[in-house]
Amino acid sequence: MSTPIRVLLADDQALIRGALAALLELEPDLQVVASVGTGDDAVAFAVELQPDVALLDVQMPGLDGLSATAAIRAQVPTCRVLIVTTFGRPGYLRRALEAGASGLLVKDASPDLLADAVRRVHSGLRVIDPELAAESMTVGASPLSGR
Amino acid sequence: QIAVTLWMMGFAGNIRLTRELYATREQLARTAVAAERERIGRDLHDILGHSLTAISVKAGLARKLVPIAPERATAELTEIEDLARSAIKDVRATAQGVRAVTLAGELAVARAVLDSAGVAADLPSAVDNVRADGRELFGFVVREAVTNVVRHAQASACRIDLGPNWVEIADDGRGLDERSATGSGLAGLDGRLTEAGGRLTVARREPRGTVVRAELAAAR
Amino acid sequence: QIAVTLWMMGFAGNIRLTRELYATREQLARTAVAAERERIGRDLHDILGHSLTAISVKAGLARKLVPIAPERATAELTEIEDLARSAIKDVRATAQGVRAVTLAGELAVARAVLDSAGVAADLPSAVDNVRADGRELFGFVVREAVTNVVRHAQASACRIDLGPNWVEIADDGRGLDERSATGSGLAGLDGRLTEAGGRLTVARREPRGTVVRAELAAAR
Ligand SMILES: Nc1ncnc2c1ncn2[C@@H]1O[C@H](COP(=O)(O)OP(=O)(O)OP(=O)(O)O)[C@@H](O)[C@H]1O
Ligand SMILES: Nc1ncnc2c1ncn2[C@@H]1O[C@H](COP(=O)(O)OP(=O)(O)OP(=O)(O)O)[C@@H](O)[C@H]1O
Ligand SMILES: [Mg+2]
Ligand SMILES: [Mg+2]
Ligand SMILES: [Mg+2]
Repeated sequence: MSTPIRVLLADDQALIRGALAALLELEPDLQVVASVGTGDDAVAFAVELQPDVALLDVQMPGLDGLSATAAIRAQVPTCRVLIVTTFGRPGYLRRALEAGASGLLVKDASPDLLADAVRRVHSGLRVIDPELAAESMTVGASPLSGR
Repeated sequence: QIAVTLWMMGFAGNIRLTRELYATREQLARTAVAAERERIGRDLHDILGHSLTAISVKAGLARKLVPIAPERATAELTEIEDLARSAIKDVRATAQGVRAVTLAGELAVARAVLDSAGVAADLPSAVDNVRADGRELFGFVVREAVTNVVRHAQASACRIDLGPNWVEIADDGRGLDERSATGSGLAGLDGRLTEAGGRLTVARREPRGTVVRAELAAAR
Repeated sequence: QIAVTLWMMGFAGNIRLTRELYATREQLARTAVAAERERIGRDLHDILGHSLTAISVKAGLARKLVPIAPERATAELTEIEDLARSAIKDVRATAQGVRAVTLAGELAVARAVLDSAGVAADLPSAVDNVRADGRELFGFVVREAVTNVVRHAQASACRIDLGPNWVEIADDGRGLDERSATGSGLAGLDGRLTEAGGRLTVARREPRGTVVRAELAAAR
């Protein structure tokens, strides 16, 4: 087998971060090179370790996942970014793509789907969870903007 | 002729207002409901999103571990049970009266909480200088920051200051350090502030202690 | 002169309506919000309380199965993942005001939950005899009552019966007693039933156990 895909993982919720890291580590072709709890650390470690894929949570203290995406894409252009979140909030999809992310996925995606998403993003494909996309486009429509 | 015109204007005004009254009934009910739903949705996300996501990821992990590392699978399962049980408690709390949060109410509670924790409290007595649309949000900030002071700071004094667009909670305790846990309290506040177009800063304070500041962009 | 009087009436009418408009604004916003809170709180409780209970029961079961029947543990874990995922969807949907509860769906889930809790289930296989406009409501009743059986009853069997206007869930467990906590589950159901013009009765059952019955007035 060729060299594994090197993954950087950022999520502020330690329980989820730990479980995601363990899950990805179970895949023979994936290697978690860093697992951090803030957006700022994600950027710093990405610059230092030059991972192939960064898996970023959106809501984190300090720099959030969307801002971290832009910073990583600017400083480590070879690193592709997959954003994971629990809920689609208004504008997430647009902002994720504008920031240079290759994908947006729910955090509770099944383990196989998640691992596969990492592989697809790494190979230059785009992965967008359709439900999340719909949510992030409709949920926030202002109740005041008359229908 | 003039009188008649004025009368007609009055009458037309009535019709307009009547129509507006009905429209308002509809629209405000809808707006208020939408706002409330959004707020509860966010509370929910804070409270339950974490637990349920953690459960689903851990269940996926445990499933993969059963054949290759059964004792690790068992450990994950124990954590899943704990997560589910404590989430049940949260749901019950949410269902029994979604609490209304007001800045004034939170300041009152803060005083009582700090008093009983033996922390000298220096709190503003009025909130009128704070913009109305920031009061609930600042209420949440006060609630979480004061809870943190009581739980983590080992402080002897806590001071809260308010401005039209900001609130600041300062203590003289041991201060944050690199090893501080990343809880969901401050992260949740940060999310709320960001969504409202503002920001949260948490910093060490000289010579000692912590200061939490929430700031909204100047009102348009 | 007449025209002027009419004009003044028109004007006075304006003032009254304007005042009413403001009062309405306040009042309706408040009423709608209160109603919505109650509804969301109830939905939340019913939807998540159930899934989370099922998750904790199944996690306990899976933990026991890991060393003795790993493939069954894996199957339970798959179900836990599904439950957690659909609960996350429910949280999203509740926040958006959408919910889909069906009696048939709830009966299916009830069977799975009772099975994994080791309670023998005797359930109807069809729901067509139940009036269509009662099915969602009865779905909620089944959900809460079965959750209670699993959590509180220590029962060995549970039986559900259906009629056009009613549903009944009976268990052979330890039964309610004076010291039973007042949770929000049964109170919430009672609220739903009353709103729909029906009623909920919860009673001890001879020789042992509990029976929950929800009944709607005969369809008009
Ligand atoms: N006023 C303070 N003084 C000292 N340390 C603090 C203070 N506020 C927060 N911390 C540190 O920062 C950490 C993160 O705070 P945060 O509120 O986000 O989480 P938490 O309080 O631990 O958990 P949660 O808020 O979820 O109940 C705390 O665990 C604590 O170590
Ligand atoms: N089938 C049952 N067998 C024995 N006791 C029951 C049964 N159903 C309910 N109870 C008792 O009645 C109480 C009230 O039930 P209820 O559903 O209202 O609340 P809960 O289940 O305790 O909490 P919640 O539903 O709010 O999560 C329970 O706490 C329990 O003591
Ligand atoms: Mg997060
Ligand atoms: Mg805290
Ligand atoms: Mg109950």
